[in-house]
Amino acid sequence: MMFDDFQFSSILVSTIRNAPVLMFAAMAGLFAERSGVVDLALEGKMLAAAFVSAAVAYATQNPWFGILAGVGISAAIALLQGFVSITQKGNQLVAGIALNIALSGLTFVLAQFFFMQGGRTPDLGSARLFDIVLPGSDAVAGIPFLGWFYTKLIGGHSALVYLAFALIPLVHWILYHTRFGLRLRAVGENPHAADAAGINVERTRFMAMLCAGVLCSFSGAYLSIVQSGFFLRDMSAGNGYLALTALVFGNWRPLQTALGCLMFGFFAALQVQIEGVVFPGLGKVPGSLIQMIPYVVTVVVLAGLMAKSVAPKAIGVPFVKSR
Amino acid sequence: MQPAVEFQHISKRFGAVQANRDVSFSIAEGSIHGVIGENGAGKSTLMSILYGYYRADSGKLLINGQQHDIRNSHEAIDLGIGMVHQHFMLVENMTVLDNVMLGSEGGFRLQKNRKQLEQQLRDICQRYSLDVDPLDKIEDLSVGVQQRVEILKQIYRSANILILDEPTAVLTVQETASLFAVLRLFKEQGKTIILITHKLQEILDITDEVTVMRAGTVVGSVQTANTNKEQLAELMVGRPIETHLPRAPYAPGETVLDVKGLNLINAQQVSLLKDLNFNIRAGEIVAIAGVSGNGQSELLEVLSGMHLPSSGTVSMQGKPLPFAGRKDADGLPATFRELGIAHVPEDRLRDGVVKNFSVMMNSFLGYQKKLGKAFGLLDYKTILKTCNELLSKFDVRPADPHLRIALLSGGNQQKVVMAREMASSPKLMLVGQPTRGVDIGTIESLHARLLAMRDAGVAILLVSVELEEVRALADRILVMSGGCITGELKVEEFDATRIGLLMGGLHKH
Amino acid sequence: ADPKFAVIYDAGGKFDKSFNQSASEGAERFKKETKIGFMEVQVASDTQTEQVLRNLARKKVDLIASIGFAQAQAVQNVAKEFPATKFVLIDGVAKGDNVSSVLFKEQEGSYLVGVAAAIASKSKKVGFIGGMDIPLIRNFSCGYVQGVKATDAKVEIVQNMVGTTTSAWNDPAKGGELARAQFERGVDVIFAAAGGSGMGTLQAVKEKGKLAIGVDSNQNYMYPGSMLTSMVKRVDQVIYDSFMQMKNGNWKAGVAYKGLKEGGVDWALDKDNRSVVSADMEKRVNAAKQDIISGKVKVVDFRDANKCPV
Amino acid sequence: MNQADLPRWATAFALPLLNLLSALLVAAGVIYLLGESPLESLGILLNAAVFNPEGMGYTLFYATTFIFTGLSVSIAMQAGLFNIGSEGQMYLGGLGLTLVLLAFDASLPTWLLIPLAIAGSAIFGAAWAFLPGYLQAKRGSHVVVTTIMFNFIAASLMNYIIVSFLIPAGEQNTASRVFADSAWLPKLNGILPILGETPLNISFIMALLALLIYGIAVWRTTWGYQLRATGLNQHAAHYAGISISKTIIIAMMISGALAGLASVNSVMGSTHYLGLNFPAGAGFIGIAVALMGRQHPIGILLSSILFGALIQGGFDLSLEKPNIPTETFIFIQGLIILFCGAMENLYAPAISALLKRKEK
Ligand SMILES: Nc1ncnc2c1ncn2[C@@H]1O[C@H](COP(=O)(O)OP(=O)(O)OP(=O)(O)O)[C@@H](O)[C@H]1O
Ligand SMILES: Nc1ncnc2c1ncn2[C@@H]1O[C@H](COP(=O)(O)OP(=O)(O)OP(=O)(O)O)[C@@H](O)[C@H]1O
Ligand SMILES: [Mg+2]
Ligand SMILES: [Mg+2]
Repeated sequence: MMFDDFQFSSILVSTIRNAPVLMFAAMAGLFAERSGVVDLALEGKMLAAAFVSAAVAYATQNPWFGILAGVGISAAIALLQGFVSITQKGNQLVAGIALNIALSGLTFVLAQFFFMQGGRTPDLGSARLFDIVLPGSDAVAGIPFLGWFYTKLIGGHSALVYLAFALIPLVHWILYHTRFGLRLRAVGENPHAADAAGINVERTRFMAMLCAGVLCSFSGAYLSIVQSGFFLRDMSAGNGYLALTALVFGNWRPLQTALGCLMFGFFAALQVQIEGVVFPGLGKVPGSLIQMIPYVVTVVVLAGLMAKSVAPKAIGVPFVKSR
Repeated sequence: MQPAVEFQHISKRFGAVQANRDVSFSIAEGSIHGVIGENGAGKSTLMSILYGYYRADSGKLLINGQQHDIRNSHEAIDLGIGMVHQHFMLVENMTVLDNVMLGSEGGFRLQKNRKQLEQQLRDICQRYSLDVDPLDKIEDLSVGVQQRVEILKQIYRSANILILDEPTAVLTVQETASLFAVLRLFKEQGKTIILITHKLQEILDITDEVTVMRAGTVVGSVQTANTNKEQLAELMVGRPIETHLPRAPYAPGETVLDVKGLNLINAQQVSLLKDLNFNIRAGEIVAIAGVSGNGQSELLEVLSGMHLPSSGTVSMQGKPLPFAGRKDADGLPATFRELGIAHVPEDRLRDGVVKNFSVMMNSFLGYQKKLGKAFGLLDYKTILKTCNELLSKFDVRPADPHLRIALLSGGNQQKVVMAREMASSPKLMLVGQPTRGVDIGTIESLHARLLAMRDAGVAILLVSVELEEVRALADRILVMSGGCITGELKVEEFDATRIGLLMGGLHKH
Repeated sequence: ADPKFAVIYDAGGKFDKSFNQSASEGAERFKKETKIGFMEVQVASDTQTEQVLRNLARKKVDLIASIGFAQAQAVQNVAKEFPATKFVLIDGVAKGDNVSSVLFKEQEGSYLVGVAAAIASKSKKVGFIGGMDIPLIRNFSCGYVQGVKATDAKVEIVQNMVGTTTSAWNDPAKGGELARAQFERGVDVIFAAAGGSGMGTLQAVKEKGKLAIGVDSNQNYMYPGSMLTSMVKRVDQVIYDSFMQMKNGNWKAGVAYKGLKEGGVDWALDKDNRSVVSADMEKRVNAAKQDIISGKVKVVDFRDANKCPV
Repeated sequence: MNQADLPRWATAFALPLLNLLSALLVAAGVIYLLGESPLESLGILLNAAVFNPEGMGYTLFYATTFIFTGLSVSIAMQAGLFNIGSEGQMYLGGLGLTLVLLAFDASLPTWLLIPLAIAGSAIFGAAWAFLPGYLQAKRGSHVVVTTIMFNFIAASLMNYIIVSFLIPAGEQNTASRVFADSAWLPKLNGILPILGETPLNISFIMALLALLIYGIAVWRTTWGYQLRATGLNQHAAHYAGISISKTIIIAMMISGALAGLASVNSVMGSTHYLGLNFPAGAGFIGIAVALMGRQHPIGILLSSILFGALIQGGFDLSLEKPNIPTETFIFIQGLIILFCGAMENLYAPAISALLKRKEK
């Protein structure tokens, strides 16, 4: 294969398809972590939502019911996580990892119990979420660039993709221009100050966890009822951790975090494209080395450009009214 | 007239510590009421109960004659109670505006309210002569200004009962004066103010009535007009306080520390220390006076090895300190300690102690290398013995070496740090704000120890914002302003007005 | 008494829609026909394999089927300790007088589906998606490439692997994404040898109305109309036969290579892909099959020299 | 109401026990829903993992690996670092010892070969942890993120190395060749025949030794004091003359070395070859072990054994009860970590109230 086979347009489209999984999860993490609760359980919530969404969508043959059920379960788990790390003041890292492990096992066991297909749900078939074709797509499809731009790049994705991108300004607005956002940030930065200002720290954190649960569920639903069309064990495949990385990378700010997600999506797409490409001088780089690209880039970027990321100050610390 | 606040038989205990025991007294409406007492007497605890931060184990709380069970600060705020805490309760990475707004935003969307509030704050600042820009970020502000933000918050929320827990501990004389001006305005408006302070002069200056606490109980309430410093001090401590400490005549030895052309420029290219030149001789106390934030902290950090200077030389007993050829100060303080430099840091909670270590584990922080035996094993038996000696010598309460140091009151933590640094028998002692937030009984004993060290021939550099302290301890006084030394005088020439001018930066070289 | 049987699946698990599943189907067929049951278990690590093997041997199981090359070493160790127990190992070779090692000539079946792909492709670009970059998968891809090139040297092949950890077999989202990326590059027929991740590929292919080739078991039924064919690897048959031989007392140890000739691999043609396989294609693929069986065409095994000739 | 009010026996034994029971109760519910008897299952599990000596041998064999990964995570935590990279460090540690063995197993005598291989695993593990440590210390890059990335990178790198260089020609298995007998770690069943055919080997003794050294180093030495001070308050540590970056880098390298040592048990003690993905999640279980064991040597030992028993017993149970897939035990592991590691105070109020009532 030649170097000219390398298609930039396809990389961009692929980036847009890859990013939502990370974007939902990263925004979920953003709510939790800006409120001071480390959310290592993104992975677990994603899996749970992916399973429940797929199972319910299959049972009802309606993707929207699936998404709704996914929201419910993910929110419930987030509240449980809240109970452990806010009410019980338990170690938030432990809570997160424990939930990930437990849900990785439980989703398999349940999927196996109900469907008997080795921890897989049946194919959703028509109960998958359809791709939206923008009005007038046929008309512009033939036009060079514009056609591609309108029908492939910004059009032809599922509703969840648009929701993911719409979240960026929305989360920004909530965080910086609403009462909830102000309180959320205060609680994550200095809960004692917030408490002294008459804010119920625990309630605010619970609200944040609820947001995190809801957002994270879309990530799971996207995996199972948009990208794959069924649930498979451990299908989150580390995306929850990658989303956290994007969050750190984006300094816990919505716009930068979304950029981080897009960057990961981009490198994943790039990696697919350069597999098997003959580089002048280098020859064919082995696939397993190309798989490293997104991770190496992250490390390099973290070490170089964005060395100083500043976490919310109270992150990981349960709020205890004491010295 | 009905009292604004009435405490009835309030008790509160933390584990083994009875912080408040059957506390009863009342505060008249529209008055300024002082509360004093030694470190750990239970003042902050009592006020925290009033503000809903803690809940009393037993007892009643009456606000304007009505019994209330205040479960959280939200309910306290609803009752018109406001509190300015000992440690500021501000969100550092937010603006003044957002901090004031927090908790009383007036609606879900902030945009419109932000505009309104900004104007309102500018008006308030003008009316009360508070110099604060609502759009500044807290982390960029000096402590004095942060204090004003706390006040601003209370004005905005129109608190009727205002609790101030040691508001003046970090303020300069001028700042204190302007704070008091505001408090007097409040009083004119009929607000009730509760003021906790360790500075008896302030009690005399501004309060109407004062309640004295000791070991969790109230030992008495008196009308301010009918009392004086000595009487209050005796009530507090249970014995008369010596205000004039004896000291040997000034007879300095050879030069211990010699600073030449010292400069410090930070990453933002701001010059924090400008061409400093001074020396300290054995057996003298040199005090640096100045408004905090004028380079004193940085000077201490450089001299203790925590920070590298940009240029200049510092010699210790004739030998230059090993700044040269280093990229950062990582690990440097250890070298400095070996050279005989001890350091009591200004911010003890941040730098001076590891909060989650026990008192014993903190009692050798910085000197851990000295204690390692074979294979670096620590000799806990000796450590414990030494620690117990220090605790009893410095009268740390409670004298429990295994207690987590965070559970000691601020004053007692300070005693532990002082004890540790003094015990290292240094040649040069750097002391930052040694008595900040410390009660007068303790101040007396700490001062006595510093003077004894001086008499024993140790060179001491004291940084303090308290002019009283500077006067009581120093042999020579350097005044700093804007990173420069703006003047030097002997203690005999002490003149508060002149020092005030020098601190303001009106220097003549 | 009836002999006792057991199947040990590797990390992919019984329901991998791939060779583990195929093994389980063979055992089930045996069970249905003979009413003789079997034990089954899935292992997570190489240490566990040995533990289970020993455990089963102690329980006096007569024939243990170990699925997957990762069990080779463990089978060899335990077979030595329990000479009375028989073992059948799929995809790997273990020494021992009581071990039957069965290897498949995946390259031959892959060659056939390569031929089909080259004929079916309109864009003259075909794709391959593997789970992990390991010799077994490279053997699939290498046979496939040989078939494609032999049919039409101008057809290009785009290849991708899903990942480098075990989750590479369980990442349908990535499997689908790789497929879509290959479409963008003009590919219109994809051969997926990626376990569970391949499900995502087949799905994406169905969506975009392109053609996919299944692997291991006959996957044509999954998306009739968009499945060009499947490269079947008859693990089920091997297990079934082996169990039967055991029952009938004519079980034999040794190493067996199962290619087209032995019926170990094949391409699948049934009602589900009838509509997409033209008569010409059927003829040419079957001709290629005959050539391989007769030895006229020799398909290179990647593993012989860890090298692919094209 | 907090732990401080409770006597030591309550916080050290009663609370963890109650939490463990709660986790098992939830697990019992799930097993019941799957259609099996929880009590019978527990019996099978205990028998397979504890009462049966060979089962116990396997339990301890798995525990050995977890002790090392648990120590790896713990030592980093003492310095305030959350090392998620033990998995990758263990993987690389396996490469280190394999390279030594592939090069020398034919030429060197056992007494030299084995220590050399062990050193190889520690060195490779430490080297793999060095960069995240260095970047954290000097560039402030979050060690959590970099170690996660390094896990992925390790997986890719090892895949490349094993597949391209280590598989012997003509072999199917994605693994190196089997090492010569001289490189096999002596098994403990030589001394204790009751253990039967378990792979439990001398690295278990090494693990116990490591626990002891860890305990002494962290709590009894100057170095440990400096490590903990850095972990608890970096400002104070700097003030105390402790070199923060040195402490962080060394802590990470020791952490990596310990993770690397975890590979000794699996590779030299059991499989005798380097297989693809051989750590199989042991690095992540190390996180759970460290958290549940509160970074205390005894805690680490006990929780390692608990996880070893779950793996061993669960495995046997699912063989006997086809309705209970092995994944059930992944779920139970999670539950136990959740209850014992994150909700340690769940029953504190109840116990406290009980004690108060008794006093009166
Ligand atoms: N949350 C707590 N947990 C345990 N002990 C506490 C707690 N808060 C206060 N104490 C203890 O209660 C006693 C009273 O503390 P408090 O802070 O009220 O004293 P204070 O009079 O404000 O002292 P200071 O003048 O130093 O500010 C002290 O012995 C202190 O150690
Ligand atoms: N008097 C002593 N004699 C011997 N060893 C001691 C002594 N005091 C403390 N230690 C050792 O030092 C360790 C830490 O002591 P320290 O007082 O710092 O406890 P800590 O930091 O509060 O620890 P923890 O987190 O376990 O509560 C103790 O667990 C013990 O092993
Ligand atoms: Mg106080
Ligand atoms: Mg105080």
